[in-house]
Amino acid sequence: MRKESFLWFALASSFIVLVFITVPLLRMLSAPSLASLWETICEPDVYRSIWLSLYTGISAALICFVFGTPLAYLLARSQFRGKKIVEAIVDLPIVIPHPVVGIALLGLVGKNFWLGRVMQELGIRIVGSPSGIIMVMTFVGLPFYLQAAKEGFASVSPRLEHVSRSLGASMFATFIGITFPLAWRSILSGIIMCCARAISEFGAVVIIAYHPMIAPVLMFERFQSFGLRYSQPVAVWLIVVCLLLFISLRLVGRSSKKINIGSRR
Amino acid sequence: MRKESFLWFALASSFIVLVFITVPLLRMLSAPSLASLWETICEPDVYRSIWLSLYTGISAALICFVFGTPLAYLLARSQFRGKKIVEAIVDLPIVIPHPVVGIALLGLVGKNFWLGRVMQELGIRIVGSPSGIIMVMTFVGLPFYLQAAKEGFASVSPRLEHVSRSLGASMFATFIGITFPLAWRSILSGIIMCCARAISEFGAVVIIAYHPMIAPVLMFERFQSFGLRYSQPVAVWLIVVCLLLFISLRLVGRSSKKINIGSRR
Amino acid sequence: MTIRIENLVVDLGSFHLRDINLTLEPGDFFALMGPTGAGKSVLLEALVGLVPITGGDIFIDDRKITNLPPEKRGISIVYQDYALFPHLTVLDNIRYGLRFHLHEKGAAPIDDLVGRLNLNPLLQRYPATLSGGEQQRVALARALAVSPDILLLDEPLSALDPNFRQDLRAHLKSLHQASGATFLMVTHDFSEALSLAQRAAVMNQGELEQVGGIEEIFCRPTSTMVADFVGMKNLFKVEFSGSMARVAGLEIKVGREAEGLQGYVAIRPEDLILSKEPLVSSVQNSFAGSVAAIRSHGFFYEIDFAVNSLIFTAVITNHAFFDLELAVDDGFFISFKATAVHLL
Amino acid sequence: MTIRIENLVVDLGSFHLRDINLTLEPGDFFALMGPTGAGKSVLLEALVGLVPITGGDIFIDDRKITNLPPEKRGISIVYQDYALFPHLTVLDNIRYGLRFHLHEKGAAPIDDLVGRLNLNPLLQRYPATLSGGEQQRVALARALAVSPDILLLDEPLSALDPNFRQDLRAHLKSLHQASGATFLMVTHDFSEALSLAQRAAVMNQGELEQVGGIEEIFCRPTSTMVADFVGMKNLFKVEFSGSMARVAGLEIKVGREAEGLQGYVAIRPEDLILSKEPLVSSVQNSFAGSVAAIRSHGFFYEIDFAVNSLIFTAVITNHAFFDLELAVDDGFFISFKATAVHLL
Repeated sequence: MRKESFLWFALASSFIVLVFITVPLLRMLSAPSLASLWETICEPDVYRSIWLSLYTGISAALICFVFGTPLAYLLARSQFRGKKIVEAIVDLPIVIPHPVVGIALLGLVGKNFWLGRVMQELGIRIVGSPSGIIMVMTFVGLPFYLQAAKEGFASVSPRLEHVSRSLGASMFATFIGITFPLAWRSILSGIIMCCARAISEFGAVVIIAYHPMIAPVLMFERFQSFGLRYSQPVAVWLIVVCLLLFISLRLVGRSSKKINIGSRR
Repeated sequence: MRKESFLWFALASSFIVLVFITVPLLRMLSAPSLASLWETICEPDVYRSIWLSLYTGISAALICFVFGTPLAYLLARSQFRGKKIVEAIVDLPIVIPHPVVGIALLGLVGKNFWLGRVMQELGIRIVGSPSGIIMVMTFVGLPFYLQAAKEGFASVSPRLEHVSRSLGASMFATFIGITFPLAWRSILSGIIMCCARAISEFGAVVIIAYHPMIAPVLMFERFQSFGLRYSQPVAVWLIVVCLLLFISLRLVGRSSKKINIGSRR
Repeated sequence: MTIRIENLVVDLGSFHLRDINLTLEPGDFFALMGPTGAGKSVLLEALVGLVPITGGDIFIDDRKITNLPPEKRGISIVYQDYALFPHLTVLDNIRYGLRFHLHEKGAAPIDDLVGRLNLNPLLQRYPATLSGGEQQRVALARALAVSPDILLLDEPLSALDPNFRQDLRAHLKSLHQASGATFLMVTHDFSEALSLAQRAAVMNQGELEQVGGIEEIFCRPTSTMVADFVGMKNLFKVEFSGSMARVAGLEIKVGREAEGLQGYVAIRPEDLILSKEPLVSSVQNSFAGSVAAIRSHGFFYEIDFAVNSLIFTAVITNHAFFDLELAVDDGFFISFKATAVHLL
Repeated sequence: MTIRIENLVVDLGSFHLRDINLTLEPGDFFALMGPTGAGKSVLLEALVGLVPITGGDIFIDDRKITNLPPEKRGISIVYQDYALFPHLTVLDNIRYGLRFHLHEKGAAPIDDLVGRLNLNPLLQRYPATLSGGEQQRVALARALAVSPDILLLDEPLSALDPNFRQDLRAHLKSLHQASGATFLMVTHDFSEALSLAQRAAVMNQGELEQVGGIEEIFCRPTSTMVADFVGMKNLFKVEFSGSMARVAGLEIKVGREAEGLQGYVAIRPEDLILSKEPLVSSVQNSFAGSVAAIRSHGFFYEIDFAVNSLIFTAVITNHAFFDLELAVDDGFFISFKATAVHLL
């Protein structure tokens, strides 16, 4: 029957897609032996690079949270001319080729441009430093945070804010007491997505800072110098550590989540 | 007044975010002189790499379209056990560090694994070939296409499909005649996002195929060998070509869009 | 066409349709009524084939359609929200089903339908530019263009502006006569059914409570749920003795012997008369009591009136309300004819 | 507190409020009525300070609040959808406003409010676990906890199940008396206003059509729009001569001399009587005509009745409908008293 063949076709191609995504990852996770995993994590280069990845990625996500939240709120709440343009700008970092991101940021803070020279004279080092890595990561992570936070704010009814204000709360008190707690789940998802995207970045970071090495750069170097087998264990560790981080973030967010769940029963 | 200081703070940090995204890009676009731009595009290496980027990126987007559309439709329409897991799997390629993607795929099709050896004996070359690049790009682009297509399908009321079937159309005829045309705008956006993401990839591609060089790899190499100044013009050309591609895709989609606009007046 | 539903069972998680048995005769205009959540729409979707059936069978004449896909059943549906295809013109919407029916019956009478529903001026427009009433008419034309054996109507009037309702009622009646199809209409509003259907069923919690002629259901409800549904708000459990019914110390004249019944009386709120003096006669009941509550409903007031421990609900016009100068706790008399008392 | 709205003008794209002048006396229960889209909610939001005001002023007593932010106005609002804070318990919802009012008036009478609205058993629950009626009561308590000068109610009854309405009406009346605040209620339903408010205004297309006592508006509408809104469906342009009104060849007895009026008569549909024989008397009008249309509305039928070129709309009970055996095009008589004719 035609109906069935259509369904079978849909199921078959869905299966192909899922296999295509999962099998390489599973193969990679299972390739290194436990011994080589243990050996790898004991190398100072490896655990330092993973720590650097985590620390810069989290910093980038927090910067996005601090500076991006007001913009996300404005985009969710207000209508203004040029809003479409602002939204397009905010999405740009997703579509810009990664080395181009690095090249663009280096063009600004490198020594070929006055800003870079001014910073150099002030003793602020961006190129080849954790702050440079954080800057790049913030750039590529921003759209993911903004998108999630915007959706979170949009899902809070403006009437709740209106009522809060009519009860005597200022705009700021309303944001802190009503809007933010209700959007918190989406904001936390946004922080996690942003952090994940930041830690996954390679092409842009490698331009601004080959050293100190974040984990993806270390993997790349090991792959170039020693081959596939030596890069796989690092990849496994990075993925495991990221998973632990994201799960614990979700659990921390759970205490505040409970209230929301209660409210939606 | 408190109200105003809150607003000013929000506007100020929004402004900072927008400046942070736009200024590096504008600076990069304006840095190379017209002469150096012209010189650059005349180099065979450059135009070949841009052409390769375009051709592999578009191929990846089309593969996502063909194989991803049924999965997106199933995710939008049906409820089943483990749906959350499938959705999480589908998002994985966004959060996996880019070199890890390359390493994982290489682990499957490289000569260390039976699949890679079988393919080598059959004469299918993945590593260092356009097909390998397309594979990597498909992997990183899939979530973007699936997300957009899923939303597009979800926005088509199931009642329209029910009516179509009660009027005598089979499941397949309903999909072709009703669901697909109504979701077409979102699908096109998904194809464009997927293509953009594919062309922007660097870290995963460079592991599977340093040669033939896609544009981001070429930029990276020029940056490594000759410095910032020699990589900027290539970046400008890549961005310009991508912009032209996406705008023309939108225009091609316009003819079918008209109908949708008409229906939403 | 005769439609027979036999012992139909549907399980949808926590919701069930149990043992539905229903036969629609050729050319029926049948109303399926019941409160929201009774399972009316589920039964509709089971007929179209959009909901999995756990047990039982559906026949059209003697063709068993229980396991056929929706496109093979010959059952059209018109949804409450019209569900027009937004990317097609009105004409293409109406024509949509024809290409799948080319092998049958020859050319369908599209022109006749379009003319009958006054759709000629709209044919080149898109659905989003139409008013609710126009959309509804297009949806009807689309559903009838394929000459279905049965047309299902999901609350056809409820989403319409009151001004369009009369118009659509007239169209529905004329289409029903012209097409010869069996119409099955779902509604939660008894008055809608009253104005259109000849036969009806009342559904409650996934089961059919009563099936019969529309006036029969209105005048002789067989269960307390149906009595309540058709607006007999004053429903009391009584003890019959001769031509009297006793409840809460009151003796209610019911005008005839009650036998083999469940022991309920029901009185329509509009049959109750409030007055300052008792209206006593041999065929009339009249009791003293006091106003318990007053509710305004547009043209009318609904009055809760306490007699001993019974609460009667009466409906009076705004006009009578101002005349009587009603207020809560005021003492009045409530009267109703023995013939207005329905025995269950 | 006295609220004065002076020449208020609001521009919202294509929608305008024009020259609104309205004074609410201390302790008023005022109803702002009008059809959907008349601008009632916009006026409410302008009072709260959520909509930019183009011109005019708002005063509470002699305090000008036109340019104050919402939190400084002392105006509370209860929305139709309750808008409870979902992440706070009922108690925290009610207490929410208090911390911003610590410096004023001492402790607010929360306990009294909670008791009066029977909220004690609900205090630790979250809003999503409450029924509509309970949510509405919490929203009222929250709004009144800050002792506002004015309480705005946005269609307070329309989203409620009919069973809860009576309950909430009683609560509203008692709260109004206890709090001493001025209540301003918006509604599109005249009967809602009739059951709660003392004074009212009818709004239409951004302007106030009539302001006055609620019964005055009901009985003596000053414009055709208001007459239509309060249910006087039979509105005819006539020529007065003595105590008669002439229209379409009919002479209608109106019982008194008409002077200085716009030349309209209005008759409530429930004041019209349909009968098989004419009901002639010196104070009664009776005309022969035929049934033009029949519409069923729950307990009642609305009948369009043609007399010459005039269409009268009458409302009769289902009972009378079955008694008269009405059908379209049947000839009947329509009668109404001279005193039922309102002159405009």
